Amino acid sequence: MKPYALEMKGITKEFPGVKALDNVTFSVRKGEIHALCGENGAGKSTLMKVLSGVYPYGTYEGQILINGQEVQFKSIKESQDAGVAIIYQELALVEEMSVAENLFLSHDYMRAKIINWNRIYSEAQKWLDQIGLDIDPQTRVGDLTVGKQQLIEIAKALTKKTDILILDEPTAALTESDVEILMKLLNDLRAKGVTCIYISHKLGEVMALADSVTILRDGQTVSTDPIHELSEDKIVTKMVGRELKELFPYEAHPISSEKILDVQNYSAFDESGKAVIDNVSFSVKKGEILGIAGLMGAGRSELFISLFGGLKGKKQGTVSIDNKVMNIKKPADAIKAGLAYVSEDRKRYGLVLGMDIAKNTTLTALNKVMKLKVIDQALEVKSASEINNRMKLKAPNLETKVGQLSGGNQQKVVLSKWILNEPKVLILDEPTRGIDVGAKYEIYKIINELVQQGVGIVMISSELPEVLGMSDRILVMSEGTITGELSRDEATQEKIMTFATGGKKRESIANS
Amino acid sequence: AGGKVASSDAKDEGNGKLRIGLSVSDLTLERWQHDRDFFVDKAEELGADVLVQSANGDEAKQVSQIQNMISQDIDALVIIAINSDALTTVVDQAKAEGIPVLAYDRLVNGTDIDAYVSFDNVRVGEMQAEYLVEKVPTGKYFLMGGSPTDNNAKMFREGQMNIIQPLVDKGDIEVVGDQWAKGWDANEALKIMENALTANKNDIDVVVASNDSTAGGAIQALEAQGLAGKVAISGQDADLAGVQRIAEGLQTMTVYKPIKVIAEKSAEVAVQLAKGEKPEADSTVNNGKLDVPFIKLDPIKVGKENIVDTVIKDGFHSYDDVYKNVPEGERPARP
Amino acid sequence: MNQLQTVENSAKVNRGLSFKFDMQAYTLIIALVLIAIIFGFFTGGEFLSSRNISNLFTQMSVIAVLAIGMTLIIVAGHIDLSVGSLVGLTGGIAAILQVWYDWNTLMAVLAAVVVGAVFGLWQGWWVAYRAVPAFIVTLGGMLIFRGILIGLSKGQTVAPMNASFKEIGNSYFPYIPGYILAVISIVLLFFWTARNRKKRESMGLILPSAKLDYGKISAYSFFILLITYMLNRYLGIPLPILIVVVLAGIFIFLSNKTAFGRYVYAIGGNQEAAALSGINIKKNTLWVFISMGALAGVSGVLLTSRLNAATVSAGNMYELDAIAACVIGGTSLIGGKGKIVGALIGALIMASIDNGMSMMNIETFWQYIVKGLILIVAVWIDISSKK
Amino acid sequence: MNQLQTVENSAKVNRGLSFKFDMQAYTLIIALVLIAIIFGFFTGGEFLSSRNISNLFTQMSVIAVLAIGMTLIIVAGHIDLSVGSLVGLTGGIAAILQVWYDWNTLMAVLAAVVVGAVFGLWQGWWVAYRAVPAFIVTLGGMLIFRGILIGLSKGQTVAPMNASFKEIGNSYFPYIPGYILAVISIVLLFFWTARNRKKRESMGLILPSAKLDYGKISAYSFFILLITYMLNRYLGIPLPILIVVVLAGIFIFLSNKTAFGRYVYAIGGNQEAAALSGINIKKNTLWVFISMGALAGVSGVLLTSRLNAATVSAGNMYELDAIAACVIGGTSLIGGKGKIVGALIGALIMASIDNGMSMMNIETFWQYIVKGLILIVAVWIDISSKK
Ligand SMILES: Nc1ncnc2c1ncn2[C@@H]1O[C@H](COP(=O)(O)OP(=O)(O)OP(=O)(O)O)[C@@H](O)[C@H]1O
Ligand SMILES: Nc1ncnc2c1ncn2[C@@H]1O[C@H](COP(=O)(O)OP(=O)(O)OP(=O)(O)O)[C@@H](O)[C@H]1O
Ligand SMILES: O[C@@H]1[C@@H](O)[C@H](O)OC[C@H]1O
Ligand SMILES: [Mg+2]
Ligand SMILES: [Mg+2]
Repeated sequence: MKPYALEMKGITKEFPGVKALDNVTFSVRKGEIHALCGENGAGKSTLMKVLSGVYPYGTYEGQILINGQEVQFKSIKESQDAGVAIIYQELALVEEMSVAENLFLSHDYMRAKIINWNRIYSEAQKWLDQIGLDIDPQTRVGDLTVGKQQLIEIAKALTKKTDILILDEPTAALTESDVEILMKLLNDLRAKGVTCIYISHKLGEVMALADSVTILRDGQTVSTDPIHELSEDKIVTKMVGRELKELFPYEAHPISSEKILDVQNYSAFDESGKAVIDNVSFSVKKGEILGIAGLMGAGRSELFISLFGGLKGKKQGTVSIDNKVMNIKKPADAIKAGLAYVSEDRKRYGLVLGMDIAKNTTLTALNKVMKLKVIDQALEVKSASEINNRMKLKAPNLETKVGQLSGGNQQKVVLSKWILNEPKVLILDEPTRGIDVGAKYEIYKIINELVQQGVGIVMISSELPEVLGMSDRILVMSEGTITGELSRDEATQEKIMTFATGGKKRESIANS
Repeated sequence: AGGKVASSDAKDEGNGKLRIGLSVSDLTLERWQHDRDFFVDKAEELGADVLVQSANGDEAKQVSQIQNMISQDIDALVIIAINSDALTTVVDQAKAEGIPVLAYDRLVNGTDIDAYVSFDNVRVGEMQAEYLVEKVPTGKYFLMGGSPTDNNAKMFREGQMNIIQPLVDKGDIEVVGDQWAKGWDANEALKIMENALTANKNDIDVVVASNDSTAGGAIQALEAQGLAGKVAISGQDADLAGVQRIAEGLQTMTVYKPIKVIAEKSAEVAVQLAKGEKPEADSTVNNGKLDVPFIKLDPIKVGKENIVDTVIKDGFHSYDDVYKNVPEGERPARP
Repeated sequence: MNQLQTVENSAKVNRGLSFKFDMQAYTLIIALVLIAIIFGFFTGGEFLSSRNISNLFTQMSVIAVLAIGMTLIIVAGHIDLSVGSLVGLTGGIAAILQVWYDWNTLMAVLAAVVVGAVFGLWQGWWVAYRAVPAFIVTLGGMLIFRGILIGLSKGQTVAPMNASFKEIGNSYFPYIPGYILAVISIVLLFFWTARNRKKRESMGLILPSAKLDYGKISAYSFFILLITYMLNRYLGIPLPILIVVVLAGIFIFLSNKTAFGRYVYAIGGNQEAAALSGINIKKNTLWVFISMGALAGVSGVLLTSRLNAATVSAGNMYELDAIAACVIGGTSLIGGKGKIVGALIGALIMASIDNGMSMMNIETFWQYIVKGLILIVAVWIDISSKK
Repeated sequence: MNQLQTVENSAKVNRGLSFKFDMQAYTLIIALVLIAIIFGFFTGGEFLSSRNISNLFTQMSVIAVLAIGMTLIIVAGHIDLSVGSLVGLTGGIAAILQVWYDWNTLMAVLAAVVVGAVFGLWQGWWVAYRAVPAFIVTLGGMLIFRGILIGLSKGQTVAPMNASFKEIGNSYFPYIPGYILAVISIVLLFFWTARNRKKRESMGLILPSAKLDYGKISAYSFFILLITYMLNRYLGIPLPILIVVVLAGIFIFLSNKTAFGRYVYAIGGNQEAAALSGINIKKNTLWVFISMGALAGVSGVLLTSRLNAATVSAGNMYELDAIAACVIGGTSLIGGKGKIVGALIGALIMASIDNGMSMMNIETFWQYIVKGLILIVAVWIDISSKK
C-alpha cells in the first residue's frame, strides 16, 4: 500500500446554526483517485474548502497532514504553493476576462514581473487542445456556455504543478464525450503519480474512475472502501442511509393524444441575423415526458429559451398551446400561456440568491398569494411551505436565503417556484444537474406526479441514462435543428449519439 | 503664434465692433445676474459686443473660460474673480496678447491689471457691523459666516470684526457662536440658526449674517421662535427677498452695492480700455504687483428708513415688488 | 429526514434568525444612542431637549423623504445623482407658480410633485428603455435640472410663500391630536400583531414566542409615547416628520406587500433571473424612478416651505446625503438589499451629527473632519457587528 | 475536430473580436469627432484652431489624471468620491509648503504626491481591511480632506507659487523636441509591432493580417504627427498633456502587463473567483487606492500650478467629472470592465463640451442643460452601437 498523501483528522467545521463537518476523518493515498460521495449538503465541498485554505487555519478544528507533515493553511495561496489545486463546484471564473487569462489567473505566468502574453496565449492554446476545446484563448469566458466554462475550470487546475488535485463535481455540466476526455486526462495524471480527489453525484463515473471511495453523511464520515468492494447500489445505500431500489422510477402513464404544445417550422435568429435554431417542428402531448438529447451547444437550451421569450433576436414559425396560436414575445407572455422554464443555470437564471426561499418560490406566482393586490404573507408562507414540503426541501426554514442552500436544495426551490405556477408545459433544462441520487429520485417522482396531472414535460438533459430512463419519447438535436426522434422503446445510447453527432437526419419521425 | 494670427483675421472683419469678454464667477447668487444684465446693456449701448461666461464657482473652470475668450480675440477682458489670487496665469496670458484687463468687484492679485472697479469687501463687513452695533450696542451676538470656501466670506468677517472686536474686548458684546454656512446656502443657515437658538435658549440679540441668502435662512429660524424683527440681523446684496424683509421689519439691514453703478461704470471703463484709452481713477490699490487704478464705489447701508431713496430710486427693484407684502397703509410714500 | 424534523429544525433556526435580524437594527440604534449621549454630554443636555429633538426631526425631513425613494432606486440596482437638483427645481417651480403666478398652495404643491414625477419618468425612460447607466442619466439630470432652475428663476430668490405654504414645513400637530394619533398607532400595532399571530397559527406556521412578540411591540409603543411626549413638551409633532412617517409607511407597504416592491428587490438581486421569471424589468424600473421624482417633489416643497423661499442653489449635493443615509441604513449599493426604515435611521444619524456639532459650536473645519470620521466609523461598527 | 480546422476557426473569431473591439473604440471617437464638427461649425472653425486644441488638452489634464486612477478604482469594483477634495488638499499642501515654508518645487511636488498616496492608503485600508463600502469611506474622505484643507490654509488662498512650480501646468514642450518625441514614439510603435508579430509567429499564434496591423499603426502615427503639428503651430505640446500621456502609459502598462493590473480586473470581475484563485484581494485593493491617492496628488499639483494658487474650494466636484469620464469611456460601474484609454477619451469629450459651449458663449443655464443632454446621448450612442 502506498503511503498517505493526505490525512484529515477530526475535522469539525461549524457555520452559524449548522455543523457542516462533525469530526470527519479522510485519508487519501498517494497517486490514487479517491472519490468523495454524499448527498447534497453532506459536507463534501466544505471539507475540500477546509483543505484548500478557503476556510483558513483556526476557523475549523482538527488536523491536516500532507505527506505526513502537518500543514496549517492560512490562505488559499499557501495551499496552492503546497501543491493543492482545486476546481470548485461554483465556477471560479472571471467572465469579463479571456479564457487564457482565466487559465493562468493564479499561475506563475501571471505573477511574472512583466506578463508575457504571447507565451500565455500559446500555452493556453495547448491546454485547450488537450481538453478538446475548440475556442480561441482570447474569447471572453462570459461568452461560453456553462459546459465549456467547466472545461476551462478543469484546465485551469491542470495548468498548475499539483500534487493533490481536487475536483468538486467537475462533470455536472459536461456531456458524455467531454466526460470521456476528462477521464482520460485523470487517468494520465494518475499514471504520473498525481493524487486526485473526485467529488461527483454521477456514480457511474465514480465506479469507472476511482480507486477508493469515502462517503460522507450529515457531516460525518460513513466509510472509506476500495472500489472493488463497492457497487453503485452499495454507495447509494451508504449515502442515503437506506436502500434505493431503482434509479429511474419511470411509471407507465396514460398519454393523451392532445398536443399541449405544438411548434411548427420554428426558427430563431441571433442579433446578427444568423439562424441559431433552424426550422424546428415538434409537439408535446398532455401527460407526456419528452426528452431532449444532444451534445453541448446543440442548441437545446437556446430553442426552449427562445420559445419561452427569453432571447432577443427575430423568430419565425408558429407556436400553439392547447391548439391556440400564441405570440410569445417575453417570458411574461410565456408564463401566461402556461409555460414554465427551469433553467440549466439556476444561480444565474433561476434564483435571486439574496432572497429567502419563500419569496423566491412565489416570485412567478405572486398573484396566487395576493388578496386585493396586496401580498398576504401568511398565504405566501403557506403556499411556499406546501410546495417545498412536497419537494422534500431541506432547509432551516423558509426565511433562509437561497444562496445558503446546497445545490440540490436550490434546484428544488427552482422547481417549486415553477410548479407553484401550475404550468401546462414544464420545460426542465438539466433538471438534476449537480444534485444527489436521493434528490434526483425525488425529482423524478415529482415529474411522474406532474404527468399524472396532465402536465406536458420537456426534459433537456445531457445525462443519457436519465433521458433514456425517464422519457416517453426522445428528440435529438444537433447544430440548432432536430436530427432524430426516438420512442422510449427504440431508444438506446448509441442511436442517440448517432443523431447527436449529426450522423443521420430525422428519420423515425413518422412513427410517433 | 500661428493660431492667433489666423483666427484674428477670420473674426474681426465684417463688423469693426469691439469685443469685450466678461467672465462671471457664478450665477447661483441673485446679484450676478443683475451685474451681467446691466453690464451687457451698457456695453452694447456703447457699441461693443459682450461675450459672457459663468464658471459656476470653479476656479479652474474660470481659467479655462478666460482662455477660451482670449482665443476669440476679445479687445478687453472683464473678470469677476471667483478667487482674487487664482487668476495670475491666465491674466498674464491675456496681457501677453495685449488684451487690457479690468477687475470687477473683486481684485485680481499678483499680476498686471489695468483697472479695478469695486466696492470694498472689508468695508462691506464693517458697514454691516456698524449698523448693528448702532442699533444694539450691547448684547449677545451670533456670527453667521458665509461659505467656508469663499475668500470674500473671510473678508466680510474681517470687516465685521474690525468693528465688533473692540466692543468684545470692552465687554459690551458677547459673541455666543460663530458658524459658517456651506455654499452660502439658506437651508444651512436655517439649520445653524435653529441650533444656535436652541443652544442659547433663544438668548441672542443680534445675528451678523454676511449676505441676504443666509440672512433669509436665519430669519426663518427666528420667525419660528417669534423672534423675527426682534433680533437684529444684517445682510448684503439687496436681494429682492432681502429688501422685502427689511420693508416688513424682519431683517434689519442689507448692504446695497449699487450694482447698476458698478456694472455701468465697468462697462464704460472696459470700452475705454478696449479702445486703448486710459480710464480715470481717483485712487489706486496695490495688488501685490503694482498699484492698480481703483475706481472705488461706495456700498450703501440700507435699512427700513432709506429703501425708497436707494434701491428703489436706482431702479434696482420696483416699489411694488418691494412693498408687495406690506399693507398699503404702512407703506412709505411712492417716489 | 422526515417532515416533522424539518419543521422542528425550522423553529430553532427561526429564533436564531429573528434574533440576528434584530441585532442588525439594534447596532444602528445603538450607534444613534451613542451619538445622542455624546452630544448630550457635550451640550449640557441641550441636545436631548424637547426643542432640539423637534428641530432634529424637522431638519432631517427633507433628506429623509429623499432617502425613502433612494432606497428603492438603490435596491433596484441603480443610483440617482439628480435628486438634489430636482429638489431645487421642483421647489423652485412651486415658488414661482405661487409667488409670480399666484397659484394656491395645493395646486403649487401638486405641480411640484407632478413635475418631479415627470422628470423621474424622463430619467427612468433612459435607464429602463434605453439602457443608459443610471449614473450617467442622473448626472446629466443633475446638470439639466439645475440649468432649468437657473433659467426659470433667472437666478433670483423667489419669496415669500403664502402662509399656508409656509405651514407645511413649519407647523406642528398639536398636543391632543398628537396623543390621539400615538394611541391609535399603538392600538393598531397590537391589533395587527394579534391578528397576524392568529393567522399564522391557523396556517400551522411557526410562531415567535408571545413574550417576544408582545415585548417587542410594547417597546415600540413605549418609544412612540416617549417621542410624542417629548415633542408635545415643545410645540407638538412637527408636520414635516409626520409627512415623512406617512410617506415611509406608504413605501414600506409598497415594498413589502405589493408585487411592485417584490419585483424591485428581485430585479436588483438578479436581473436575469427576474427577467426569466416574467417580471417586466423596464416597467418596474420606470416606476421606481417616477416614485423617486415625485418624492423629490415633496422634498422640494418641504424645503421651499421651510425656507419660505426658493433659491437657485437649493438642494445642492443632497443626493450624497440621501445616498449616505441609505448606505448607513444597510442598503447595499450592489442592489437587491435594503430597508426603508434603515435609511430613515441613517438620515437621523446624519442629521444628528450636523445638529450636534453646530450646537457645540465647533469650528467649521473640525465639523467637516468629525462628520467624515463618524460616517466611516458608524458604518464600520454596523458592518462588523453583522459578521 | 482536427488541428487545422481549429486554427482556422480561431482565426475567424480573433478577427471578429478585434474588429468588434475597434468598433467600440470607434463609436467613442466618432462621438468625439461629431462633437468637434458641431462645435467647429458653430464657432466658425475657432474650436478647431491650433490654439484652442492646445487649450483643450491643457483644460482636460487635471480630470484626465484623475480618470486614470478612477478607472482602476471602478474596475476593482469601488468608487472614489474623495478625489476632488484630495486634489484640493494635496494642491493646498504643496502651495503652503512652498509659499509659507519656502520648500523648493521638487520637494513640494513630492510632498503633494506622498500625502495623496498616504490618504489613499488610509482610505484603502478602510475599504480593503475593514470592509467599509468605498462609497462611505470616500464620502467621509471628501469631508475630511476638505476640512483639513480649510483648517491648514485657515480658509485663505495661498499664492503665488515659484516660477518653476508655475511652469508645470503652464509651459510647453517646444517645437523641435516635440517633433523628435513624436518621431520616437512612432518608431517605437513600429518596432514593437514588428517584434510582437515575429514572436507570435515563432510561437505559432494566430497573426492578424500584416495589412491590418500596420495599417492601424500607420493611422496612429498619422494622428500623432497631426496633433504634434497642430500643437506646434501654437506654442508646442502643453506640458500637462505630456504628463497625462506619460502617466497613462505607466498605468496602461501596469494594468495590462503586470499581475497587479490583471488582479484588479479579476477582483472587480468576480471577487469570489479571484479569492478562490488565491489572489490577495486586500493588498491589491489597497494598492489601487494608494495609486488613486498619488494621482490625486499629481492632479492637485497641476491644478495649483495652473491657478498659480491654492484655494479652499479647489477640486470641488471633480470626482463626478472623473467618474463620468470613465463611464463615458466604457468603464462599467459594476466593476471588472474598463479601459484607461477610454477614460481619457471620456475626459476629452467632457472637456470639449465645456470648451465648445463656452466658446459659443451660450448662456449658463443652457450650458448646464446641453451638457447634461450630451452626456446622456453620448453614452447612449456608445451603448446602442455595442449591441
Ligand atoms: N458559507 C456557509 N454558510 C452557512 N452554511 C453553509 C455554508 N457553506 C455550506 N453551508 C452548509 O454546510 C453544509 C454542507 O455544505 P456543502 O456545500 O459542503 O455540501 P456538499 O456535500 O458539497 O453538497 P452538494 O453535493 O450539494 O455540493 C450544508 O448544510 C450547507 O448548507
Ligand atoms: N461550435 C460552437 N462554438 C461556439 N459556440 C457555440 C457552438 N455551438 C453552439 N454554440 C453556442 O453555444 C451556446 C449553446 O447553445 P445551448 O445552450 O442551446 O446548447 P445546449 O444544447 O443546451 O448545450 P449545453 O446547455 O449543454 O451547453 C449557444 O449560445 C450557441 O450559439
Ligand atoms: O455679494 C457677495 C459676494 O461678494 C460674495 O463673494 O458672495 C456672496 C455674495 O453675497
Ligand atoms: Mg458541494
Ligand atoms: Mg443547455
